[in-house]
Amino acid sequence: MRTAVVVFPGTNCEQDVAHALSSLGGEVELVWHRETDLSGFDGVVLPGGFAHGDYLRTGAIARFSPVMAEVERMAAQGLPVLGICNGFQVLCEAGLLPGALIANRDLAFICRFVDLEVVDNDSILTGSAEIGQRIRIPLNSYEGNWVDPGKTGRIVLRYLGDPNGSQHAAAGVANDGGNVVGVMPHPERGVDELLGSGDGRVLLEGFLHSLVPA
Amino acid sequence: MTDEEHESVLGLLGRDPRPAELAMYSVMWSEHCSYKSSRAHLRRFPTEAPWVVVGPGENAGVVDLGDGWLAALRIESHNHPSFVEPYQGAATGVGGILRDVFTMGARPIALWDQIRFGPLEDPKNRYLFNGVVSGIAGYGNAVGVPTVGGEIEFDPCYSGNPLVNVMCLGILRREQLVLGTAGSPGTVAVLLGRATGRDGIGGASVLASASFDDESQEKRPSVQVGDPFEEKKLIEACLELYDRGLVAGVQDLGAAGLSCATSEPAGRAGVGLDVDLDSVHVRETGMTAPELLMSESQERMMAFVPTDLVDEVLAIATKWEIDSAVVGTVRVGGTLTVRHQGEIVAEVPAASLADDAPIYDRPMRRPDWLDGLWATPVRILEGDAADILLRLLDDPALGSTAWVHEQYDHMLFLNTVVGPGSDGALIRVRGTDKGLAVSTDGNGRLCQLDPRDGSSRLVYEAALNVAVTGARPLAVVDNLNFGNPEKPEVMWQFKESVEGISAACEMLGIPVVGGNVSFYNETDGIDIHPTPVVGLLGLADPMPGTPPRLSRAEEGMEIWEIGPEANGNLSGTAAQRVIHDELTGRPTPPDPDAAEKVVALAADLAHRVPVLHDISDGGLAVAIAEVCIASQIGANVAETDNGRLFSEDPHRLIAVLEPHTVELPEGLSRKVGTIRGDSLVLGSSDPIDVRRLIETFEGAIPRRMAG
Amino acid sequence: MKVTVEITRRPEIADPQGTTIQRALHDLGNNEVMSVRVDRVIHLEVDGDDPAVVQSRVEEMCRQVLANPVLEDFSVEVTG
Amino acid sequence: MKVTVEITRRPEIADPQGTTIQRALHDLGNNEVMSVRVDRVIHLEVDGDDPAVVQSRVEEMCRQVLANPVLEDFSVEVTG
Ligand SMILES: Nc1ncnc2c1ncn2[C@@H]1O[C@H](COP(=O)(O)OP(=O)(O)O)[C@@H](O)[C@H]1O
Ligand SMILES: [Mg+2]
Repeated sequence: MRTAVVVFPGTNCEQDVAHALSSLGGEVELVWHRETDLSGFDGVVLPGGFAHGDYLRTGAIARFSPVMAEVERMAAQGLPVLGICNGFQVLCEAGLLPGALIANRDLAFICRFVDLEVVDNDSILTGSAEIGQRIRIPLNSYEGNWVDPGKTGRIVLRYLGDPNGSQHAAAGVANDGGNVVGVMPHPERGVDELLGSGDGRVLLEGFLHSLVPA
Repeated sequence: MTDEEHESVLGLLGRDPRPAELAMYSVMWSEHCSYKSSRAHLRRFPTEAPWVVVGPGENAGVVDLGDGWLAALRIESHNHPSFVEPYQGAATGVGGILRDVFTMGARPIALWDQIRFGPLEDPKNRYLFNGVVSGIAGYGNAVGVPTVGGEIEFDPCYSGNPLVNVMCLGILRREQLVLGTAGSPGTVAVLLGRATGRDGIGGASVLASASFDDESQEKRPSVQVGDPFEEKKLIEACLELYDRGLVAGVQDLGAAGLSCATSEPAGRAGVGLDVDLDSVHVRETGMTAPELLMSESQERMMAFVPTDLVDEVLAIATKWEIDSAVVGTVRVGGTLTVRHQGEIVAEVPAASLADDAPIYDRPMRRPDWLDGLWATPVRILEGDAADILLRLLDDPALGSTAWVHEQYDHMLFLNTVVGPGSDGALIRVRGTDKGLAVSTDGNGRLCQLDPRDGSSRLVYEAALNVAVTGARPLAVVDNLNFGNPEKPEVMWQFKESVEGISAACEMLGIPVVGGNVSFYNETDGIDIHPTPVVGLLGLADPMPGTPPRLSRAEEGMEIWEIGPEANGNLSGTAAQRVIHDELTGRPTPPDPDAAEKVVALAADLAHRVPVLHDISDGGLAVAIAEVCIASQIGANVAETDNGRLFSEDPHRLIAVLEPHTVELPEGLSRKVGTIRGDSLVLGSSDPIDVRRLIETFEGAIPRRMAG
Repeated sequence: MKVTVEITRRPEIADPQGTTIQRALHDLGNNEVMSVRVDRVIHLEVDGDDPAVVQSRVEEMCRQVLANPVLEDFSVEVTG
Repeated sequence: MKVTVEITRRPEIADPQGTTIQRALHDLGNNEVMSVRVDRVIHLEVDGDDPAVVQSRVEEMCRQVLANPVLEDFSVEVTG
């Protein structure tokens, strides 16, 4: 079972995501944003970074990349689609997830470990975790403040505390089907105790378990 | 340009220079680009060692890490641009240092920033500090290179002249090494990246080569705007060019722009170059030849490509969505010929722009005031040790740097084993057992009191900082931030500092592989303290499986001080500054033998001891407090003498360990306390609750930035 | 033709930038400032000679990419 | 009173954001777009009754905090 990790110009977490997923036994391939065929893949990850420099609005230009038609197809077919950080922003811009991400309340970039709580484990990201489970992984964003005026988002991960002003302290949000998930903190930065935490593993394992042959 | 410099251009060319030629010589012969005041002194640096692959003279130094791996490193200042526009000045400083490193074929893997400002009580300094930190964050985070460490200092001498230095480390496989050479006749020059505009005409070169006064405000239109997105694409494109072996050489476009990126590679290769300015992709119309040659538009690189590979290079540029243009052809001979709108606008010996720049042997004089400072007694530190400690922890230069480093992505690439907030940073090299440790150290006040010994101490301190992560020192880069070199006192400080750095490097057996000089750091006639900054790279091979961390102290562990015993000298220390607001006396000189022993011992202990922490700003008391804060636990310390608690005498560190687990050398170590409870007790002073330590420490910068 | 697009943040969406600027203005003693909102203006130069056509083309671009309907409204003005 | 401040990037200062947006618009087939510049508009609500006084107060605020004089120009309009 294969996972595509999409690389937009300006993406920078693609190698980290690929490394983390492979270290958990996943089969991963990097895919350039001009790719128009993801038919050989069972799931897709949009990793963090600054696609198109985050110019105009974060994620706004990336959502028109050729590869996004395939991401939309996979989302519609119920295949796992995970957006991390900038990938979350792209999924919101593309309308695959509700809401949008705006600047952090304090108008500063935040890079540090944050504590999260799993509040819904019926999603491709949280499927291997217990409800109420505490997870400590790094946050790394300037526009991590999720707003959802329509109040339609399904929150799967919540911050303990309020680092950035996000509505309902949401850190991870799913679509109704639970197969499209956006998460602001970085699970791939939490797979190695030497770097401070292994808590991200249960999330990425959940993603890998949710892959079913296409 | 001075009249004499103008004369020597005349002599070189045997005729009156054309306007474009004059433009090229004036930027290339600026202080910033030509090192005309410093070059004679920089020859003093030891630059050789068996592991040096590329020493000073190229865009970055390169050293051998073994097993086919190389590291490239370089440090650079962006002081004056950051004063004019803090966000963009700092951002373009980051962009520039990255280009210096990926020009060598290396992938940049980490950045460090060394920043210095006037006191935060002044809103102007808060504005500069905030702008610089946002600029480094804005560029570094978006370009996708983690900023894993640095330093912060505050002193009134930087109020009119903040210092912004940035250092970059890259790694590469040996076969990927690329040099800044134009190759051989037939090679063509391909300009990659952003379109050229009028921004930054003579920006870095001119701005960095003169002092600040009211007129500097008029230099504002030359501000450059960085585009980290473009640089990210440029990095990936260049690394793919190297991977596929498509280039003969590469040169980044930094200060002096096209003038530098054409003349230097041609000069180094001993060839000539025909350049056609009409091919340069521009973002503004009507640019003149001098403007095109002097523009410092950011995010540009010049690749020298064998003719038959040009199409492949252009295709890679298209793939990464960057612009490119063939702008020149390498010729036999040594002439740089520049054409614009069908006419020859410059025809000069390529090498002369770099090699024939004037060298000044500027007069030097030991400042008269120095003996007076040395003779002024250092006031005794009276009062309760707990109170003194809390005042030190509340100082923005000693308190937590989280306000700064949490704005930087310091974790990207999953290699940051020890990140900001400790001593040296430790970066693992994946696929090997190696770890790369870097520490950057400067101390303007110490060097004001003693530029030679102070500078030596910076090298020893940096070496100890990397040693506590398990690394042995490998190489040094330096950034020499000084005042106006036309003043004999400043030149003397400069020479002394170079001597001090050189002596310490020789003692440790490590080379200087690159650096940068920033002169004219004065405002309205007042020079900054001499502020050399040392960036030291160490190699841990193998890297400790569980490296020491400040957070690993536990109840019942013993605290040992290692190194020569402090004699209580407080000259130049943080305590003297914070408590007495004075700068007097003569700091303790370094002890090279002790330094070497302690560095080797620390690198060894790092494999066996849970906490190792070097004793520097704030002395023993602050070092122990930092362990208590990170481990959220208390300690009892027997020392009652304020002098010995707060002295910053060199070559000392603390080790925290379970009793009887590790043998420490007698004479060079002594037990000073025990980890215990939830408060810190210094001698007979009142216990300080750990929560109070943490609040004070963490609030030092945020409290001031809140205004 | 020159076209000015103003992208305004919907009133129900938080505006951290506006809030921060207002605080800064108050800190500096400008207490008469009662509210601050920061929006974006995009100036376009568009090839075309019929203002009505240009207007509708740019409105289309706004719907497509320049504005995010979750957060923002837009107005388009062809100015010459 | 309502005040509109437009902060515009000085013409000689590079605008990477505008360049990137223009490229994106072209990629989406909007080839008639010849240039893009992104600026900021700040809408203020200011207590006061003399438009001339409000105008000069806000100009002062622009010089103080709202605009970055190194990179930007500003214009202030009291709209009612
Ligand atoms: N203080 C110094 N110590 C050692 N080498 C130096 C120092 N200052 C400059 N150099 C070396 O001189 C060379 C040219 O530097 P510079 O002109 O700043 O390069 P660039 O054109 O990349 O800005 C570099 O290789 C640099 O390492
Ligand atoms: Mg260079």
